[in-house]
Amino acid sequence: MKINVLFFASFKELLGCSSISLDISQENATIAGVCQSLCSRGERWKSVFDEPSKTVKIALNQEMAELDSPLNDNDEVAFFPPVTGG
Amino acid sequence: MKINVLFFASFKELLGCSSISLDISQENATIAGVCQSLCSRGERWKSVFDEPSKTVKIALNQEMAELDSPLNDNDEVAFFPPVTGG
Amino acid sequence: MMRLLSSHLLPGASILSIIKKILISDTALDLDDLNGLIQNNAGESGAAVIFTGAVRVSAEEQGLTGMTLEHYPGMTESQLEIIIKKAQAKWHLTRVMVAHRVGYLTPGEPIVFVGVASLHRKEAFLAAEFIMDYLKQDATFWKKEHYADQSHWVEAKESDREAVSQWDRV
Amino acid sequence: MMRLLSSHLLPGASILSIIKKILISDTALDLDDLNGLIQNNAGESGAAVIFTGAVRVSAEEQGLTGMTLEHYPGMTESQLEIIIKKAQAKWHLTRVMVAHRVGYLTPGEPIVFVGVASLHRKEAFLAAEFIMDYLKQDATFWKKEHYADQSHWVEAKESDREAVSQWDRV
Repeated sequence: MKINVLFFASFKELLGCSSISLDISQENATIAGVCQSLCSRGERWKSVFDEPSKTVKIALNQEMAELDSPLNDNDEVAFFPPVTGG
Repeated sequence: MKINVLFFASFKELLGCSSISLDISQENATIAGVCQSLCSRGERWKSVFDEPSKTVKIALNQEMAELDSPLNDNDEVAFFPPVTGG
Repeated sequence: MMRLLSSHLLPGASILSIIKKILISDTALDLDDLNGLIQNNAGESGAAVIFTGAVRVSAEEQGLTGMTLEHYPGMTESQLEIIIKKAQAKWHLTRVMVAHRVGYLTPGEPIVFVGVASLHRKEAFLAAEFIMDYLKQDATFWKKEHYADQSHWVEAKESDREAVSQWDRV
Repeated sequence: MMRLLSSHLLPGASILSIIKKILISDTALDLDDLNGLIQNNAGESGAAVIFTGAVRVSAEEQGLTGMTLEHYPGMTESQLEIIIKKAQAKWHLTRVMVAHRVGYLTPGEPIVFVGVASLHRKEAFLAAEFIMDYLKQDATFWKKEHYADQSHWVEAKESDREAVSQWDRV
């Protein structure tokens, strides 16, 4: 299934990437599966997505989500640091 | 001694008077003495100043004061209801 | 006639210059001017909180045609000075502006403006609310409400006395 | 470009028409306009509280040349909607306006505007502070500070998490 992945703020800068389209197999269809897939892209990616810490915030279809949240085709997953607006 | 007495808001209206200059004897030189003197001016005055209730607020020289506050020549005494600004 | 009763800009403090103003006015409060004094602070403050109270016409005041605000000239200003000093002793405030209307007001017109600027938002919120609560209890203003067929002086509210007693805990 | 994301005026409620607006803007916030929307309420509200946060240059930020604000379009707006709804469930608010800058800002420029109008001042103070606290924790904005020789992303503050946890008690 196709998952659209977004990166914001320091993650976008660190990874040099603001969005990416991933193909995820049915058995890997959780946010943890997305993280695993991202790790294969290199050391920088691994530093963020291999056992992501509490400072990696996750949204699924624009609502806050967890590593074990299940995914459906065409879902939007976003990774970002804790927010600092206002 | 000469005491300048001011009335505000509902008191000013009830008494039909915004300020009055009183001559107070040395032995009557407290705010209670002023109240006593004011009572002699008629029934309406008596209704306010004969045993003034908690809703009669008193200021002496523009600071909050009590019935037993002592007075000096040329002091300014004000009587008013609880404030309702803002 | 707008009378500025106290205004001082400490020249020594370049970033944290303290501006403090009290205004009692018998003409309409110019909210744009007052807002600007607190909000346009050139980055020295970061946080600003403004309270405005206006002549209200809700269910309770149906048919209100206007309001007269009376005050005790001299005492009002010194009471407001004391309130602002108390707030400044509790929180670091870079700007404070308190303005209050007197005279005849129509529904919707602003009665009171309390604006504070500070480095941090919590201080700004607390200080603005503190100043309003004490103004309601201590500043020598009185309101008279006018309706088509009658007028009456507004009575002081118990809730306003309770609001002030909360601050003992802060 | 100023985008008004939601704005509804309920026609049934003649006195207590509810106005609610969210604005994310990549150009300067027009504070006069925003203030007016909350403060000029024709007597329907009585009390209004406005918070503004600006790019600060105090001791901590000496040498700051500017700031970049990034956000997550779509999610930001829905998070703000949720926050405003939570506030409206707690307090009776007649007007709510939340505006936030994105893009490049210079010192002194406003970043955020939160304005609420209500019948009573306590509700207005609580609601404005509540919305600011939750905006700080939940709205998907990120700040990057620029200095002459370096730039860095601002780190989230523990104090902002604590601010939100207080509201469980209200």
